[in-house]
Amino acid sequence: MTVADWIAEPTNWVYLVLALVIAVSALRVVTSTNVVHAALFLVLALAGTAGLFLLLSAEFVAWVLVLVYIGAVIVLFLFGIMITRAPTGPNVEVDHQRRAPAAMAAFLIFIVTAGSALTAFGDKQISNLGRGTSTEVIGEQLLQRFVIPFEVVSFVLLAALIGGITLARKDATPAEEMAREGSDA
Amino acid sequence: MDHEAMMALSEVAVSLELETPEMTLNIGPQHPSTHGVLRLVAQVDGERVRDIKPVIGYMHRGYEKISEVRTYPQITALINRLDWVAGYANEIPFIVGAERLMELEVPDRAQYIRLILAEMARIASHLVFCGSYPLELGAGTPLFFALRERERVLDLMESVTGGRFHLNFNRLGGVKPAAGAGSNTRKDIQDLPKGFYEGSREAMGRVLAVCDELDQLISGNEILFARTKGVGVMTPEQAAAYGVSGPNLRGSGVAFDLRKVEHYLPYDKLDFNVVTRQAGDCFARYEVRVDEIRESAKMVVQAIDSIPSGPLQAKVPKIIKVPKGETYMRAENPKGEMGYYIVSEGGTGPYRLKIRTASFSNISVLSELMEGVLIPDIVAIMGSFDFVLGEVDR
Amino acid sequence: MSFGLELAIKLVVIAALIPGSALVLGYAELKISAHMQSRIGPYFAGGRFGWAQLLADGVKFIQKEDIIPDNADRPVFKVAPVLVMISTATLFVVLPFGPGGGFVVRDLNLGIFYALAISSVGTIGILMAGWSSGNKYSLMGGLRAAGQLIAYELPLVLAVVGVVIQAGTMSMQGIVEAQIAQGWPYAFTQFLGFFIFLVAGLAELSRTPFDMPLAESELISGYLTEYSGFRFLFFYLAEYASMFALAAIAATLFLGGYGFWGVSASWTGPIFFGGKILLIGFVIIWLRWTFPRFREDQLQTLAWKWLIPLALANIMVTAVFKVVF
Amino acid sequence: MLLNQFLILGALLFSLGIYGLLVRRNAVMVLLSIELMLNAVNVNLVAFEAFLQNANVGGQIFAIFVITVAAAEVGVGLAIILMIFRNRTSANIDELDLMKW
Amino acid sequence: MIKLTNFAIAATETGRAAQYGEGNPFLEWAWLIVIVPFLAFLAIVFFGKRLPRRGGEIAVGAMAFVAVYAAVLFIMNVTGGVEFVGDPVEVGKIGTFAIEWGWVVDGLSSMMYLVVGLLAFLIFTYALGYMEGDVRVTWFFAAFTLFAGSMLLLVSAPNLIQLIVGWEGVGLSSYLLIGHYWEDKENSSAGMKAFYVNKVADIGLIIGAFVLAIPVGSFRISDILTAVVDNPEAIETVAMVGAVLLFIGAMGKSAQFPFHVWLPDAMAGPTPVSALMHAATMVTAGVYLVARMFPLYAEMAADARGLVITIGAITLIIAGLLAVVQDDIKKVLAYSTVSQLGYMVAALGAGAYTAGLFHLWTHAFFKGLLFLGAGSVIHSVHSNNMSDMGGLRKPMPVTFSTFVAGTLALAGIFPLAGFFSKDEVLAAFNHEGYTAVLVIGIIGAFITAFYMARTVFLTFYGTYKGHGHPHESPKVMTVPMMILAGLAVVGGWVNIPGLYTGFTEWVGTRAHPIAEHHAESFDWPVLAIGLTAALLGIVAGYLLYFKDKQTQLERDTFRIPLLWPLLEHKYYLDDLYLGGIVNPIKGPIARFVNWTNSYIFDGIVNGAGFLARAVAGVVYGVFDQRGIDLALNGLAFTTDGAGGKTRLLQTGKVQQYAGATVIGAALLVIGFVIFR
Amino acid sequence: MPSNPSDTADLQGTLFAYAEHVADVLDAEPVVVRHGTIKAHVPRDSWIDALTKARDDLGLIFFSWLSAIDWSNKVEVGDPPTEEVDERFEILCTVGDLSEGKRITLSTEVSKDEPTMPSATGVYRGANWHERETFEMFGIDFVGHPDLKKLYLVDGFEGNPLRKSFPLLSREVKPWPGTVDVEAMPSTENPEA
Repeated sequence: MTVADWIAEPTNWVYLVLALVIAVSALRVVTSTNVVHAALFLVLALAGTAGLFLLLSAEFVAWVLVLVYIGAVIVLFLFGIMITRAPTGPNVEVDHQRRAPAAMAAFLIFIVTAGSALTAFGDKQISNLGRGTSTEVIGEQLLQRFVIPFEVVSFVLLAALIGGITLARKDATPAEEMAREGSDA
Repeated sequence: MDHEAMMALSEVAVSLELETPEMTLNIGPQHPSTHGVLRLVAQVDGERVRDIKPVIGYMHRGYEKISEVRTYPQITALINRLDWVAGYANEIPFIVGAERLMELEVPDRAQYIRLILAEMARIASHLVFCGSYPLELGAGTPLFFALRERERVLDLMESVTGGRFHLNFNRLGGVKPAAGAGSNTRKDIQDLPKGFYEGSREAMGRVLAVCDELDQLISGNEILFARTKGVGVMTPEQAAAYGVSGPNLRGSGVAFDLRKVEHYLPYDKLDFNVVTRQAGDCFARYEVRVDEIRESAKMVVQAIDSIPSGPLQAKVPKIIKVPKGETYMRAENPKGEMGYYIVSEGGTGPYRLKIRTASFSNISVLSELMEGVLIPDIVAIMGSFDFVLGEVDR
Repeated sequence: MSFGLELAIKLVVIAALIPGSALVLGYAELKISAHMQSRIGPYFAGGRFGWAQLLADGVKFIQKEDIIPDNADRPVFKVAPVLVMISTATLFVVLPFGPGGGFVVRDLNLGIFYALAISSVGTIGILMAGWSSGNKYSLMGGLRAAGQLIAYELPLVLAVVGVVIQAGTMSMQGIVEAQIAQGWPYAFTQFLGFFIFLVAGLAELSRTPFDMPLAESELISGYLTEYSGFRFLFFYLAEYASMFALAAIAATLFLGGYGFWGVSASWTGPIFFGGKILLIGFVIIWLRWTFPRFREDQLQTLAWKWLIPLALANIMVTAVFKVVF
Repeated sequence: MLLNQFLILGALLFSLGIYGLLVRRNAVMVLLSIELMLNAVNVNLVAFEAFLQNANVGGQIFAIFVITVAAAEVGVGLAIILMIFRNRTSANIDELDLMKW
Repeated sequence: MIKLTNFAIAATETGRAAQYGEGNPFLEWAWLIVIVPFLAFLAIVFFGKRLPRRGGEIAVGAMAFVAVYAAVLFIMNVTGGVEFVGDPVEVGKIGTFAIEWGWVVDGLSSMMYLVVGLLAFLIFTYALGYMEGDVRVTWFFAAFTLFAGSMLLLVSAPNLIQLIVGWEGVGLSSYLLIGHYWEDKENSSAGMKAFYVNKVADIGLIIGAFVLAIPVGSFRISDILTAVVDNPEAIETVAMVGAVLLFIGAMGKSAQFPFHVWLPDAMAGPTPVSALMHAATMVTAGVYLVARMFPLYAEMAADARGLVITIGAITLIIAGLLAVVQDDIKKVLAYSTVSQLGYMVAALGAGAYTAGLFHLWTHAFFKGLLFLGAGSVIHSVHSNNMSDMGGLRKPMPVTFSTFVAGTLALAGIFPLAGFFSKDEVLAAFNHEGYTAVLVIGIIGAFITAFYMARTVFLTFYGTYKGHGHPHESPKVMTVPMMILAGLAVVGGWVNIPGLYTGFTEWVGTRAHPIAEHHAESFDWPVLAIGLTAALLGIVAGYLLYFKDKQTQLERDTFRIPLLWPLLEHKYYLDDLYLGGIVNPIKGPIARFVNWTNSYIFDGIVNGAGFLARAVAGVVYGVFDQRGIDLALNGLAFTTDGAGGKTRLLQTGKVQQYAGATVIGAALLVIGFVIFR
Repeated sequence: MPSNPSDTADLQGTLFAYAEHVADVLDAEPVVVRHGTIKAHVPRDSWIDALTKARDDLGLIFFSWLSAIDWSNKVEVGDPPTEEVDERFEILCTVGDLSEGKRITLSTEVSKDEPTMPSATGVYRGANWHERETFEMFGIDFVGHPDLKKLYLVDGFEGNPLRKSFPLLSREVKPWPGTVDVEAMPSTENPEA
């Protein structure tokens, strides 16, 4: 497949735009110096990903991504950031000094994964996308073939719920807290 | 409060506050629910209030000092501005106190007129509360219902005195004669305007009706219960220790009303109940006020029915000099006990005038009640005390 | 008519409908609240009945100076109202105003799911607004809003699940058609779901009695405190437009949408639909001017202890009925 | 569309996530990077699903699982961060080295 | 010998009409007996707190239902004989083994239903009064109901799995109840002890169940027993092992030596718990198990019976001796229970099926009664110790009279219940030729009478030594005691050799491959000796604890030099367990870890350091003067640096670890690609 | 008491009887009844003692107010006293009951040279703000007050406004025009007024 062929496909234009958005915002997620900005860029990256999923006619997953990821997870993130009042100013050092080794490791991973993908799949095409995946099929498969993982995931969620509450809840009364702070100081 | 807190207020920058887990929240002095320029400095942990300090003084006008260079009639005009929601009621204890020093005998008719106006002022004040308190809790409509009837009451007061808020209608030894009235007027002719009795009866009927409307609209509302019942509970002991008086005190179950015990206007000739509620919470204070409106409306009608005719003014010299002496006179005002300690050295003005206002004592208890509540409860508790900053700061 | 042209026309109509619906509901709110409070309400603007009041307000908002606080995080501050507006506007895509392809921009297979997913994005805009204003009241308002919206998204979604189970489809038109085929709207069978949907919807709209994020007597105006001018106008429009959208979704899901006791002619569709939307809009306004607001913890209690269990029970019962009958 | 164009995007996202994971000091930002990596996985799963056109749509279903688990992970992760923050008034991950020698 | 065609076999042999119960609604619905307590448990847990008696009424109601239903079943059994197995419900499968839930109504189980239901009802009623005002009364009744329900589940089991489930349920709820007052460390550790000891024994039960079930191919007791009778060679090889293992389980629950140590400690629980545990539920489970599997012991594993009877005899005597030295009134009764269980187990071991069960039956009544009486006393004087009691005859007449009735019944005085059952056990020993055991049994009878007399005299006679004013307990407590006292008197009259032997038939409808000897009349010599021993015991108690005023004050002036300390320390068994088993295991592990740490690891490190220093010293000495400082320092620097750097690898920083992992993984993949 | 003295002969009687009771309980000297107000003088040293007795023995649990009077012959504002007075601060505190409307005003004196008082916050918690106000207005130091700082005035404010020696500054610049009621308006000398 030549580049010209590739360009000729209109969906690839859409892909290109989305991929650009995703890549740039992902880059900003890991480079932005402000936590809130990083989280908001993640929203953008996720929204782009949802677009990709629509492109791959995985509608249900796309909207699940929006509903759960953007609607809940990121909100939770922002909530957590604002509640902990973690340093959000731009002057705060949010990165280590060891950027170079980290970048090297990341690059290595990229080479490995991208390289293996390239060697393994060459120019395999994704085609026959017209049909889309009906939600019915997903529902049926979810509750038949994949019912065990489904249950496992629900238990994980339940455990996470309980664990989250247990961890985050404050047990000490203000007086006790005061005493603790005093002894720390 | 101090310079630092002011700085903190101006530095709304969230980022600078981030290192502390607790946040200082400045409520006021410019805030919709502080009834003026009260400022609350709250240490909050999320929505939970750890510590709260009321800061006052933003409209301190030095009335006590000014009074030392004023004559008694001038002071009467001045003190109308203390509790501006019920301006007329502020005059009563001062005037009565000064009359006691002068040992003046005030004509009965003047006393009745004072009583009618004082009760109307109470109705007007309580109606403002009954409208604005739900508003602070988020319900906008009752305000309009309450203010609609308050207008009627204010109209009546205007027809008698010519003023709506700051009436300045009392004179030492009586009340101001209506324009053109002589000293010996007959009932229904000159001293009170034409149609005042009928108008009052009708207005009081409407006031009673609006109380029922308020009950239907808001007093039985589950959300109002949830917001006010059990919130900001004040014990009678707390109330007494802080000098909390008036409807707030009666909301804590103490049946104490200066109108019954202080013998300053012909209240003993009227039939009325002292309204109390046992709970001591915000809802009790609200309910007490609604019921007091009813009682006052009935009192106005009774007073109109039994008002004697006669002179409006005792004989007083042209330049009033109050004999040497001291007295403390207090009265049951809409906000609670208002009193004046008048020290006279025989001059045209007092040597020293101590103004004891209800709101000042009433809000001093706030920081004790608000410890550990949620931010919305601050508004609920603060609103339920029905204070006016003009009284607090004087 | 070509596909592209049709789509363009639809989009234009929708683009006009968004501010239009906001104006209609906003005006209705002004007038209804006024009459509930023994007032007349807007009277002069536009000559009669003050019909142009909101237009005049809009012009005023646009003319106002655009103030951005010094402490604000400028880009976030600017994007927030746009994001809220987008999440509201995209809701209109799936609203079915009538039967067939002509009365809906795009009848998605996952219509209602799409609507719920998209509407949850607005939360982020609100959090952004609250955080970026650089004001404690705004931040608290934003946090309250986020906590509230997360808490009430669950009962909202769960209430919809009952309808989806009964209709067997997530397509908005499909749900309406299922109600028309059944003969009576789902409000009769899914009355519990309808109730939960309305309550949770009120909370999602942050309207009284769930307006704690804005609570002017506590938090001044919450996350809106620092907004003025046309940015405030965006929030304002978005509020009424999403009120319209929510009423429309409720009408679609529970009141039979464009159908009326089995009638589903294409030209009557928008009329019935509009009528039902206005009916629900009236209820929302009515509640707004009647109730005080809850406290934050009471709100969470209501959601977690009452609405969610009720909604789950509703789903169970519905599913059982679906399987049995 | 090529399969690889999605896979390479996924790889890019994943390695950016790795970079963030390694380089961030703030624990919340580390979590954000992990989300990025999980999202890369989702891209791959859905792309493979579209490529294979399998009848049991396992790719999409597992993408949903990943999203769900990510939600759980964020919940617990944030709770932990909240607790750490409370105890140490810092959310910096490199100050959490109690486990060193 | 009749072939076992079903789990339950025809009862024709007993001369009564077989009633298979098909279609009889009472039998078809007998599962209610098991389910109702569990439903009551749930109801108490969820709604108990809101009720006026905090959930006690639900418990009592449920038990009343069980008691009435059990009585109906029992009467059906008495009048017509009942053999019924409910259609099992398949719950799951382990391989080819079906896990089922079913219920059995036959002679044995209907007797047990009645015992459990009736005693539970009476004791629950009693507990309403006893537990009033307790902080966790709701939870108490919940666990109590669970206790009774588990026992019923166990009794109703037609297969070993269900039996094990009920068995463990009983263990769990006993743990909960013994540790009811968990605020005291002692009480909660008593609960733990009971649990642990039982768990150790349960291992035997569970392995035994599988050992038996695997060759047979089914967990159904009927299948196993059928195989025992029909097809002995199939399980010949495992029968002995299985029987012994099952018996180990039974030893744990029935507190047989050497597993008896938990039972006295279990007195830490509230008295109603002790009463129910000793009278009807927990400790009888082991006896029930042996009885249920009796064909196995009778036919296949006759050698195992030797073990059973030995254990029973040992338990009988040592527990009886221990009871003599106890000061805690409940512990006296507890050891007494252990001793009586020894009788039952020994009787079963001797092949006297009916005698063992008969003793279980009578024992349930009088031991329940004695515990309730003890509870009443404790409730009144607020102490468990007899040294704080005395002279309670006057203030607590009802308690006194009922307690004396129970004492006489336990001592085996004619014509109370214990007389008949103990006599039958002793007669069985005699008949089967276990003379040694017979002698032990007679000595045991003497000891039993002696310590019970001691208890009565110390508690109810003499002068009051406690604080406060003792008072009679409320009606809700005394009425159950009176009912039980009546039963303790008449309970033995159902099996009088020569006159009326109905009990033999009632429980004997099931396992009839056993050719059991039934005496036509009393075994007069044994009877005479046994009764004499009991009377002598009472007389001895009278002399020592009533006549001798000194003992009234000082208690136990007679102390046999060697035996006494042995008994005071409970034969040093607890010490043995702690010192011989727990600590030796605990200690070495700890020591080994410590040793490894301090010698091996430290040694390596220190050795390396020492070596490095030595080398450095040599190097320094030899080369330093030569002026090769540069090289030397370089070397030292490198060593130090390498060590320091290596140490730095463990930074505790997650991200560095993660980075290393990532790079390592990437390198591994690259390596695979290159070198593949 | 109504301003008509004739109505209230028996009221006066009860008032005097109560005043005697107060004098007994508080050990106060003198106790005067004037114009319906009972005023009991107590020495400064037994101030807290008297307040405690008033609260506990007389049952006057309601704390109404606390303030002071600056008795001075040289005044910057208003009229001086008609007679010569001792230079002193008089501390006043009114407490009452919550059933019959009884109230007394306690009074004590404190010298101007060393204006310190024991704080009444230990007896009546509500005295807190009143004492703060008196502190800033008169400069009287309340020993033992938990939080004695300015209540109304800004931090940098100097002087004690309610002292008679404190001039009313605006009046210095421009006399109050309302005095025309009493004496001639000095308009000729000050045309801007």
